[in-house]
Amino acid sequence: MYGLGILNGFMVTLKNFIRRPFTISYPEQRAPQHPRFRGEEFTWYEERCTGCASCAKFCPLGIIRIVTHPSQETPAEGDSYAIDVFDIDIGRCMFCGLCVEACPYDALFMGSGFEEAKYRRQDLVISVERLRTAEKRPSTWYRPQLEAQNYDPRRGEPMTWQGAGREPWPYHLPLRPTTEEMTTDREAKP
Amino acid sequence: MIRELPGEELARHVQVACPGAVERWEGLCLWVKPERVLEVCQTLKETPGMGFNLLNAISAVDYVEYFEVVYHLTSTAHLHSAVLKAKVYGREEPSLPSVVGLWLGADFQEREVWDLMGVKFLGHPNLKRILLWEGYPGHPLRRDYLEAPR
Amino acid sequence: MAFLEGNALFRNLYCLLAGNSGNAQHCGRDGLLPAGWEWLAFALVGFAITFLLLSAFLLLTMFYTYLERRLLGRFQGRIGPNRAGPFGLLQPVADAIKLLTKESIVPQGADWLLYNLAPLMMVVVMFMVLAVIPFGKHTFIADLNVGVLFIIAVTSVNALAVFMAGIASGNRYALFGGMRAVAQLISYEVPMVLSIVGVLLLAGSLSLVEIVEAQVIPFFLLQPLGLFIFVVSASAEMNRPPFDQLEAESEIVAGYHTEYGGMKFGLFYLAEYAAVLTTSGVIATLFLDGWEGPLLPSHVWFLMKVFFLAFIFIWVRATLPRVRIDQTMAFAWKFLLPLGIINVFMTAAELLLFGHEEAGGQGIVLSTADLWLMSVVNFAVAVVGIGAFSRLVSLRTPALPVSAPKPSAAEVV
Amino acid sequence: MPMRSEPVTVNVGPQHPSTHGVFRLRITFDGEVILDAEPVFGYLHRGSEKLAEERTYTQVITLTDRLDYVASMTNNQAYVLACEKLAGVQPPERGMYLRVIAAELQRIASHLMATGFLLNDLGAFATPLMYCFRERERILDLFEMLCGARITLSYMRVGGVFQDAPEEFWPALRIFLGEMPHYIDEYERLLSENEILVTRTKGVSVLTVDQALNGSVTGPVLRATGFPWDLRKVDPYEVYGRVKFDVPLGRAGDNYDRFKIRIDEMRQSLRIVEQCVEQIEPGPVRADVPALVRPPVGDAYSRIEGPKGELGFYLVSDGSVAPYRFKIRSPSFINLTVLRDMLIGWKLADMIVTLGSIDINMGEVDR
Repeated sequence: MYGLGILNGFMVTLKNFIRRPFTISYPEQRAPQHPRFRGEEFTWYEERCTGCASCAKFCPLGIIRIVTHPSQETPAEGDSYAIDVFDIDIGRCMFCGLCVEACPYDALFMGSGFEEAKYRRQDLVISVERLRTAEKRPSTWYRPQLEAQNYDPRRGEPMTWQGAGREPWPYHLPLRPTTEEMTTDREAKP
Repeated sequence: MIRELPGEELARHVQVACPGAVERWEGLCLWVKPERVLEVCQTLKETPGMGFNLLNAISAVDYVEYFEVVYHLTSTAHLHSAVLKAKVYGREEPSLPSVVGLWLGADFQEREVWDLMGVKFLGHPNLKRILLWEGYPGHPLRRDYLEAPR
Repeated sequence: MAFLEGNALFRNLYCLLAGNSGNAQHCGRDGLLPAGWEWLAFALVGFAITFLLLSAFLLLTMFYTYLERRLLGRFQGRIGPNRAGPFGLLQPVADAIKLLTKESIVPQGADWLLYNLAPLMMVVVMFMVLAVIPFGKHTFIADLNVGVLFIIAVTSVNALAVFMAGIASGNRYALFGGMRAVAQLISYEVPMVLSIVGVLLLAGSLSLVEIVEAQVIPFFLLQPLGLFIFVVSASAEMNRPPFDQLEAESEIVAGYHTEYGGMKFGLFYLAEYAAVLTTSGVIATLFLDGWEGPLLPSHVWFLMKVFFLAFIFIWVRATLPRVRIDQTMAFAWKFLLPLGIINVFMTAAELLLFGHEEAGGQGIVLSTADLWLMSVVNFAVAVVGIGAFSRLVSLRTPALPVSAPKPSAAEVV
Repeated sequence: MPMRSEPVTVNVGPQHPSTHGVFRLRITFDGEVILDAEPVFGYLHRGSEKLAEERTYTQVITLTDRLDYVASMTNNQAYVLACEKLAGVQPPERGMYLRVIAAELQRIASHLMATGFLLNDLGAFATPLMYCFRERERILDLFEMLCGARITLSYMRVGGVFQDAPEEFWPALRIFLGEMPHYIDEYERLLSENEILVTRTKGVSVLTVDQALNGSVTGPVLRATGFPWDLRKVDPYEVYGRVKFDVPLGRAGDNYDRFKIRIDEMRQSLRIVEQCVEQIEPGPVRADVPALVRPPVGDAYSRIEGPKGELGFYLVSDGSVAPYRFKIRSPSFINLTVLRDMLIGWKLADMIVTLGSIDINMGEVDR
């Protein structure tokens, strides 16, 4: 019978009219987010970072800029480099996560947030200070040890550097001298 | 399973119909003389037993001293594929005959190769730039693009 | 002032001002104005009533734009606008403010006069229709004795306004819209008028008030085919999907109003949505027994009917894909027109068969039993007619044989 | 008196609501009838092929995400297959199964987009589009579980996938597999019987088998002409040889067939995913490949059946960490070759539908 196809269509739309809408009102309601979600702000553990700049080398866009200096006069094995600059330009970042994949010491993690809109492009550069002070809520992307703990960055507690690592790395010690002390030391030396 | 025809077998067929067109073969590739590409393609398309009716891709590779234009062909009837290559020498006016007459699918691909690599296809009905605009300086996929005078 | 007789609203206000003077003796008390100033009372009251109705209608239209967007959202599984005000009710206000604060741009190459006139014309036409629609018992601006004719005549101007907008914009998409407007709007006038003829035959009057009063049983029962044709051609007239050729978004960007921005676009938008309400009002009046209904006040009944019809229009919009322009035209001329003629002839024949002259000589009258019989017959004919014609008429058209120019050989070869 | 008339040339696009991105068609109209059509591309040209020449083989994966950005998984798959062919790497079983599952889910998502936008082009006011997006969102949720991203996935690596699927992926996938057929039924009820759609699309812009093959057309557009050519069947890569599925075929090669075939292919993709879920075994997901892949000198052309057609990558290696030449055989681009022949003689409204039925993606056309 002619016209039945159209009537069928009307029934389908009516059915969907009665159904609950599948969209949500964003700021009030939030879609569930998987812990693996590769978010915008990066999580970085200075204690685990040796300053090897693998992340910078693996970045397809070259947006990570790292400047280091030896943390001691005569670095022994296992001594990490002190980080002066660790800039991530998330204005150009595409969140592929290759930097996280490249990090051999599990020091860099993807973040879990996504509300990092800024008015100016230069504000989008994550500086080392911000990386240091930011709350550590790492994404579990490419970090099976976090997934094994069932860590959810959106709900769980901030992750400490001891908890985030894949194995207890003997050289990873908490930085006893703070960065300010170290910089003042270095400036005082010559 | 699509069988990848070795270059030797291809060369056997091609040499019968167009003697002297084959330069050499190695592995799965067959190198032919650039000026006889159209002839060879016609042979490959129309010889019974070959029947390459689907042109998968035309690519061009810049090896600086020459350009290599690569034709990937497939026969949907005999389920085999072939790789045909032609070395085109010259940086200024590298050219080889167009195969648009055989496969319409070569139309945009040859235009793309001309646009980005600067290899001319003689006999193409509408050889204009396709991705870049007319008057764009140079051909950006060439290895010496940044050094080349524009 | 005879045509004000049934208009309660008007009469009460008029009496308040003019009172028992001159030839209007039915007020029963003195008015505020001295004798001899009835013309002022008439003018003031007329203006006041028109203003009141127009404002109410504008508010209603604003609410309707909100409703349409909201309901479309629900049909599509979305929420719809819910940000401005409670439940997003102030969304139309926000839209209006946005449109009003935008710069009024006239594109270069546009015909200034026509370009600016077209949106006004659209809106004025929509409001003129309101003059004759009875919104409730004794509530209307004017009970014209040629009301239906008036509506048909006034809405025809629509085509001109759209064409003006299309041709004056100096844009090729707008030109396409204008071209389509002329073709489509004029074509669909014909089946629309034919579908009303059946109602007129039954009611024996062109006045909308009398048509409502003549509906012993609602005319949609007696005129199913007429209702179908009217709804379809009316949705084509006000370019609602599936016949929204004039502004087909996926094809010609926005059609005739591609180049319009700011409040000029706002007027088109207003007219488009107001058209849905006025058309629903006309359909409710002609086919759904107007304001009549049990228990509830007449205005509520009328509004309920209007919004029910508007809901149907929104539903159609949410469901159907667009018909191609040539198929739209073929649908009008090959499908609706013959059906409309069948409807007219059938109604006339039934009136001849069932009708009998009343003693007073007021025309043909049918008994209620006959009406129900007629209803059954007409429904059967409608189903058979639509089914048969959809089999007979093919809307598909093949590609035109075009000898395309070959691309010229490039110079580089 | 004969009326004077002359053809009108209109630039449809690059800013047009339904040219699927920044595509431009220069069309000569006689009234509403198309006399000539010339596609103009390049508005989204980013030089991916050039960019790849200075990136390592792993970094290029992020470039492939952005080719056909509604089908990143299949792009990844085609690229890593080419890399593996070049480098002679055999990915582990579980990795291949995960790739196939991801690629088939992506095919469903891509076909949903194609169907939705085709119907949007038909003027169905976004309703089917929204329904299609509703299901696509669920696939994207699954992808978020797999790899943390929704669109630009970068899921696959040379020699497998970067990481195993999380625990909660499998139940979610099963729920999706259970519900999706009902949703597909719903689209069919909503539209495929709809008389308006049938009138609009049946017999319109017919493409014959010869035309299609001659124009190197592949994918659903070729199969809609009735030619059984599906690389998953004729040249099974990865684990497609171990799963059972049918290749849906059209009959007439018109717009309706191209619309219908995508809906049928979604069902087949669901079948493939179901079988893969049954067959998959625990194990490693990534072969032991160094982070900087250095394939031997040589070249390789690898192709897969992408959602839009034969997606091929031609890689030339000079033994370094970056490809010497990275050539994309993009189906959207090559399928457009026949567009002109399909459009001429039809009307403006058909043009939009035909373009939608070819299902192009400008990221892939312009690269």
